[in-house]
Amino acid sequence: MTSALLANISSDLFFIVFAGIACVFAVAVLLTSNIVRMAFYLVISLGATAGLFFLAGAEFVGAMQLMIYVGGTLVLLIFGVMLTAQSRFVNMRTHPRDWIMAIIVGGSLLMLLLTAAFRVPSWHEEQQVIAAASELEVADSKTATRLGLALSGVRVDKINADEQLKQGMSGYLLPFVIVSIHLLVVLIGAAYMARSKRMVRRTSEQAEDTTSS
Amino acid sequence: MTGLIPTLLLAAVLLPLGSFFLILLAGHRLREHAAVVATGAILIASLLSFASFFIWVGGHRDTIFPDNDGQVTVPADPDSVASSVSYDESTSDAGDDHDHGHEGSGHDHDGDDHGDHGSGHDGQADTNHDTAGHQTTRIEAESGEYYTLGVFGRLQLTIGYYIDTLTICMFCMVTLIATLIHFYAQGYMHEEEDDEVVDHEVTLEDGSPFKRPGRYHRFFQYLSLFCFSMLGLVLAGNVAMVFVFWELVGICSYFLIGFYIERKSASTAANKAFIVNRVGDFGMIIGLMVFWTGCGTLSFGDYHNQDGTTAAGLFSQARPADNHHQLVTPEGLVKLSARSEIRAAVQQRRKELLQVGLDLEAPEREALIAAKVSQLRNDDPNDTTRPRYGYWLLIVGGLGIFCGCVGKSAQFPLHVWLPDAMEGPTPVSALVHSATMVAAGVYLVARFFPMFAPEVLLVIAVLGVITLFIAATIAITATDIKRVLAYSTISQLGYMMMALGVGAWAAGVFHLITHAFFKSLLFMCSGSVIHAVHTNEMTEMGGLRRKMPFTAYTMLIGCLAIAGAGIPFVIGLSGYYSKDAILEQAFSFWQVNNSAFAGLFFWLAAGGAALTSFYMFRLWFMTFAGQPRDEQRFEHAHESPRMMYVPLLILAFFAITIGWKLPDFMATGNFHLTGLLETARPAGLHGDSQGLVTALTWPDEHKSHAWAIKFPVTLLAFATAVLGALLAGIFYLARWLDPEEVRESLPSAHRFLIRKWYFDELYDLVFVRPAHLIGRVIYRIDRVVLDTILHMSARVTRTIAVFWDRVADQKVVDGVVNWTAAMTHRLGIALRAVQTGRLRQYVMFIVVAAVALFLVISFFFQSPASAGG
Amino acid sequence: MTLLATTTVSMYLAVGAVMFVTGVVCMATKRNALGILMGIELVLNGANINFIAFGSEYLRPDSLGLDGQLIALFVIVLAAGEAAVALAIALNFYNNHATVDVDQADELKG
Amino acid sequence: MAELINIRLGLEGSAFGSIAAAVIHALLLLHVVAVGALVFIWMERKIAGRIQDRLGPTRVGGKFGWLQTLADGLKLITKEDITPQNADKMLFKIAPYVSFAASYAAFLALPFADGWVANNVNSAVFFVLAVLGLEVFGVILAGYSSGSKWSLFGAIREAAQVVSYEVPLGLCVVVPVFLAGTMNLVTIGNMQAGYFTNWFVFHDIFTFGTFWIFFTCATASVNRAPFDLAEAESELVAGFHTEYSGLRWSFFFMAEYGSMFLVSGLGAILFFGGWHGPIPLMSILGLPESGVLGNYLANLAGCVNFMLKAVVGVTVMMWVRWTLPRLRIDQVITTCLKYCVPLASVCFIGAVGWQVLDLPSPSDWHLGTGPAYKVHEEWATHTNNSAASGADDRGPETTEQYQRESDQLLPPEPDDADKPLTGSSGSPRSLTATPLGQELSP
Repeated sequence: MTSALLANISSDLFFIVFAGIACVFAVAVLLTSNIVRMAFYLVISLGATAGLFFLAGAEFVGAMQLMIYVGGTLVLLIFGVMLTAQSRFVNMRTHPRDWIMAIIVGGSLLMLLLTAAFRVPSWHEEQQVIAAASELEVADSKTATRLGLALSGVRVDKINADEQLKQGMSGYLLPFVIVSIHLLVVLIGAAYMARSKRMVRRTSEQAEDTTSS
Repeated sequence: MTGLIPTLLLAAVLLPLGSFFLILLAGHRLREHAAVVATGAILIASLLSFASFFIWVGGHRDTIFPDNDGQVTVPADPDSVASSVSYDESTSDAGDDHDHGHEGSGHDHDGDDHGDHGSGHDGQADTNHDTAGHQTTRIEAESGEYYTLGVFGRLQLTIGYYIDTLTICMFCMVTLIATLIHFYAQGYMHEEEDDEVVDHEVTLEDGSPFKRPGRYHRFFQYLSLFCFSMLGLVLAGNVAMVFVFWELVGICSYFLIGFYIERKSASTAANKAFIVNRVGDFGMIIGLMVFWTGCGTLSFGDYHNQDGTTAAGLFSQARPADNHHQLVTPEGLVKLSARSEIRAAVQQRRKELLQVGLDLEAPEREALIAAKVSQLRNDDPNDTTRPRYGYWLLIVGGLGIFCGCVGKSAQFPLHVWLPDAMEGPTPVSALVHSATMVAAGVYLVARFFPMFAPEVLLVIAVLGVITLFIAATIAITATDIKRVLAYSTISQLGYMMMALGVGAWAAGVFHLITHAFFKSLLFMCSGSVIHAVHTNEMTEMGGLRRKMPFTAYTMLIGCLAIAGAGIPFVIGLSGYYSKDAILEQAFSFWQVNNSAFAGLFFWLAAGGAALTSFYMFRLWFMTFAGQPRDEQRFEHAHESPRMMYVPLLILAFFAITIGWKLPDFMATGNFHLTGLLETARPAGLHGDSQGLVTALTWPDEHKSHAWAIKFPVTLLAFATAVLGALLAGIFYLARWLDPEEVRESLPSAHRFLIRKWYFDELYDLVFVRPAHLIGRVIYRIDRVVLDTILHMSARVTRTIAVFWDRVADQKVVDGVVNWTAAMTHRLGIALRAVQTGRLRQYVMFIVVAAVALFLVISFFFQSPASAGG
Repeated sequence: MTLLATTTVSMYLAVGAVMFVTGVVCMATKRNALGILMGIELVLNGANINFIAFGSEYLRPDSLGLDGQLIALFVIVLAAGEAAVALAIALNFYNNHATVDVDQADELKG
Repeated sequence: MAELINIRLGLEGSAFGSIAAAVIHALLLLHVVAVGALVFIWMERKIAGRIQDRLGPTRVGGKFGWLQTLADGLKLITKEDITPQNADKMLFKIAPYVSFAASYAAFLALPFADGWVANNVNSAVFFVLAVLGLEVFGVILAGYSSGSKWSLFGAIREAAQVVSYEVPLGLCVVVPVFLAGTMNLVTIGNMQAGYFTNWFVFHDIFTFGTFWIFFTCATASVNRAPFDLAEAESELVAGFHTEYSGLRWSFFFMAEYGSMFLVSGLGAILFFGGWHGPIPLMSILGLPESGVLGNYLANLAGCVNFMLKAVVGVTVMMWVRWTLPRLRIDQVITTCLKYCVPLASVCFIGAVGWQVLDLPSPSDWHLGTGPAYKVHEEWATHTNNSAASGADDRGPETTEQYQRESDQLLPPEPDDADKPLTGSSGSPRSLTATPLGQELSP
């Protein structure tokens, strides 16, 4: 019990820190107009999100978040550098009207979401949290194997729950496979899209060069 | 081993079909190779047929060779023993030298058959003796289904087979002759191979002969199709299948007769053949209906239902085994004709039960009906008091089926199409119109024999005898070589029909086969003659034997065979045996019920025999003997290529030997065609049979082999043949009498015969003209009455339509449609503004929409969350 | 003695909401295609935070269990794919227009 | 550790303990990185010298010039911190810290001995790789923000290289993870306890191959020669850190050496049994079972053992750097995509097949103590209670073990038996689900 509390309390501080970083840098992404800085802030914000994931006990997802998003943003960054290379600090000014509109709408949306978030009492009652944490077994709370098993249909967290997995059902295995294939297709398609035209153009340029020279 | 036969025969049937489709699809590419394809197909088919023949014989050798003195027939009857002994004598010295040629394989087969059969021979002999009488000589037919097309209520449409010795023999005969004719046709039709064929018989407006591309491959394509149909017809296991293939052979003969479609005569002849056959087939359809409605099946033998139970086929319904296979009215027919009585009985019983408060259960009901049927049935010839329920239906059905046969094998009322069918190429005449298709009618009668009531048999006999006599008389005066043969074909078919009619089942079928051989031989010879001299008119021929010896002498053999020449009681050509057998039965028919009417059959048949030999020899003398009548045709004449005369030789060989008894090598017992066919005789055809309505008796065929009958008949037949031949010699060889003078002396008779008994004119008067008249009248009515009404209504409709078009369509409907279109367009224009193509605006839209949705939902619906809060 | 209030699901949701809205506004205001892409990433993360929060046993006894994490995984993976395609599109766009300003991409406007 | 502090200081339930623990761990790791960098730079100089038939530093600090690096450090600190004119100032300043922080944070999950780990992350392998990937980020930022084309080129190269090399690296790492059945580095290390026959590198032929691919890719991903395209002094003046000077520059190097040590250590744990020596001296002496102190000593020895292995790895990297010429960028990418990825895949499949077909491998001899962790996840079965309890005896090191201990101290919950996760029910699934704490609770 106490230990659970302890784990909790010590995690609160980090929660504040990570949440703060995440939000602040997200806003920073919004505010800066330099694409590279945007990417940088984004990475920090996402890293902080990963931290939040860790705190929430989803270590694997957190690590995955780091790996994929950092990789992805890295590429994003490169592209930003390459595509906006014509003037180094590209800034495409947005018309103030758009800003105002966006702020208004976004603000309303934010209001909406926040009210929704704090509307349900069972979502922000500390007893709940403490109860949860006290029931919690640290050793089995954070591990990737449970995810792996769940992917293959063995639900550790619902051992003798009512929604026991029925015979023949494969949990998330099928979606997982589908997603992986989808990903492969997407990557191939992306590579094709990204390559072909440039190749053509380049060859034509070369042709021009050869003819001119 | 015999289980293999259906498969073999099916393959034999399907091969020609395959070649047909091959040629049909790739004919133009195959060109002259089409002949190779078709010939190969039929050749393999014939090999398969002979294979199955030997398998069959081997499988049933115990029955086919009862014991070594070859009593195929009833041992009970001494005369028949004597007769068969006499057969032995007659063939004991025969054909050692002839027979090696073709029967060799047969010998081997029989040999080893006998080898492995020798051990069990005695026991077999005992059983043969103590088992009563005829049954030993019968081989049960194998019937079954290849494939079930569908089940419609009681009727089960299947692709079935009904295989007995008759089937097998027909297969061998058809495929053998077809093969030979395929080879022959390759020689005969060779000019069709050219890209441009000049048809001298068709002249265009400018008088120039008609030119067309060759139709070599098409000819063989038709031949293949015909072979397929014919074999299928023989193999067919139910009447429906028979009917289908029946029509198929009909259409093939239509194609082949009309092969030279440009010739008016050919096309009209094709149409004539087709239409006349339709008349017969109409009757056949009626027969089918009767048997379907009454017996609930069309299958010959017992057939297997879907649920595995075996149901009684037509034959076992008409001749149930528990009645010693004697003819009874099928229960179904009785039910059909006595349904009112039966219904009444059932109703009454029902009433009785209902009074007791019960209901009539199904089983009791069935039992009641069965009892009623057996009570109502009356198959006793002597009991004339009670009505014969269903018997008339049996007669009608039989007559219907026979109608089809009349049409197909050109019997008396419908014989007119066959002579015109000679417009087709000669190989066609040889195959279709002499050997196979026209024999199909006879085959069907033989196949359907168990279902025929004695009255039907009487009709068959009468029509047969009329046909044979008329045709023979006409043949005397015909000068077209092929027409002579055509008429002789008709008269021979008449012989077969009469034979079957007077109860000579085996003899009829036997004659069918022998006739197939020598008639196709004769046709092919005539074909080779025509090929040589390019005319059909015998008046322009003569002396050709010097030019074309092979043709001449093979044709002579043919003539001898058809005339039934032979040394009495010793040996003869095939025709000798078959025709004598028929005459014997006719004679014994006359003996049994001696009345002038019954005698008519015998005497007309005998006279027909005399006429046959007369006109055949007349034909031969006019064609080959004497001096050439037309010099330049004679000069032009030449012997046909080997491709054509080798088949003639083979056929001649068969025409001589087919009737012979296989000499008793290696003690296989006696083996001859009649004996073989005896094993196919339908069950229950032994012993005399009595007509229920007519007072005639049909004597058992075996009695006709009695010496007392055999002796006079054989002599008489020989005498007729010789007489005919002599007359022909007197007229056309020695010219002691000039046919011209005879013609002058009795012109009316001559005109009567030349005009073919005025049949065409008669039909023209009775059917064609009235038909035209009616047609014209109806045409008038159509033009005057109907058309005016139609035009009126059309005009009215049109005016109304115009009116509606103005009012409703253009105003209302179009208005609505156009308005909708305009609205849509305007809306589109209005919405264009929103479609700014600016990504960020779209995002805004999405967000706004989402917020709005949230608000609306939370405003209208009380969410559980808020409820909890 | 506790220094701070205990973390609750709602707090996570709040963070998620902020990131989400930020992403949306980012998408709505940035004219740079890559900026919009980053906005999308932010939005997806906001959503992911919610999933994780609801799935975390730390925060609620009756949590989604592993479903939350699993769905978050799928979201991440698909986001990667989406990023790849979007980048390819941006690249083509750049090849055709020599810019990544999405306001230039309105040939299809009505 | 937080609880240790709290319990010792009597401040139960306060966040102080955890913060203090965090600080302590941080300091320890900082020393590992910084001092490690010092040592490695000196080592590299000496090794380079030897390989080039020179002496290398000799003077500073008397023998072997072992203080040479310190002198360099002083020099670097005193240098002026220049920022180029047209640099993106903020990013330029931040970049070195980013990349240093990355490699530093990766140590968070790297165990030095059984349980000697700052935070016993359960998916540690994954975590380490992920954070290591972050290091590149700093490099790229640096390259971009210093506003010089050399740096930019370097950065772009670096990006291409690292992004593509993460694929085979991941594939290789999956092999030991698969063999161990967990991503927890402590568990993985302990599963190779006993003689060297239990090391995964000797498990079968494929793992042996996997290790070499792993080492190659690791070298590339920390962009050491021959893959140091980012700083190709012969082509781009100094690559991404052309514009840097002074302390910021040195941060890059600390990061580089830190990550070198990191990947070598990772390789040591994944393939070479981590802190379990070729010969299990300590367990032969029976130290681990002999109370807290003995256990501590055993762990200390294991820690030294692990360090040695890692250093050997680093040394090999240096050796390679001074031996092989630098590759062209296209050659680098070719090496990755055309050779490493397929080979790694083959090895992965082969290893899986080996395991599934249960083909013979040296670890079946169970030499020494035999594989301590034959079974995979801690919560999965009872069999590793011995190890777990052993861990408890060995003295509290990780919050996790403290978790268990404190659970013991507490009175067991009344509804202990009918908790959803107890192993009481016989069904295998619930068995696998039995948590460790339940087993330990009396």
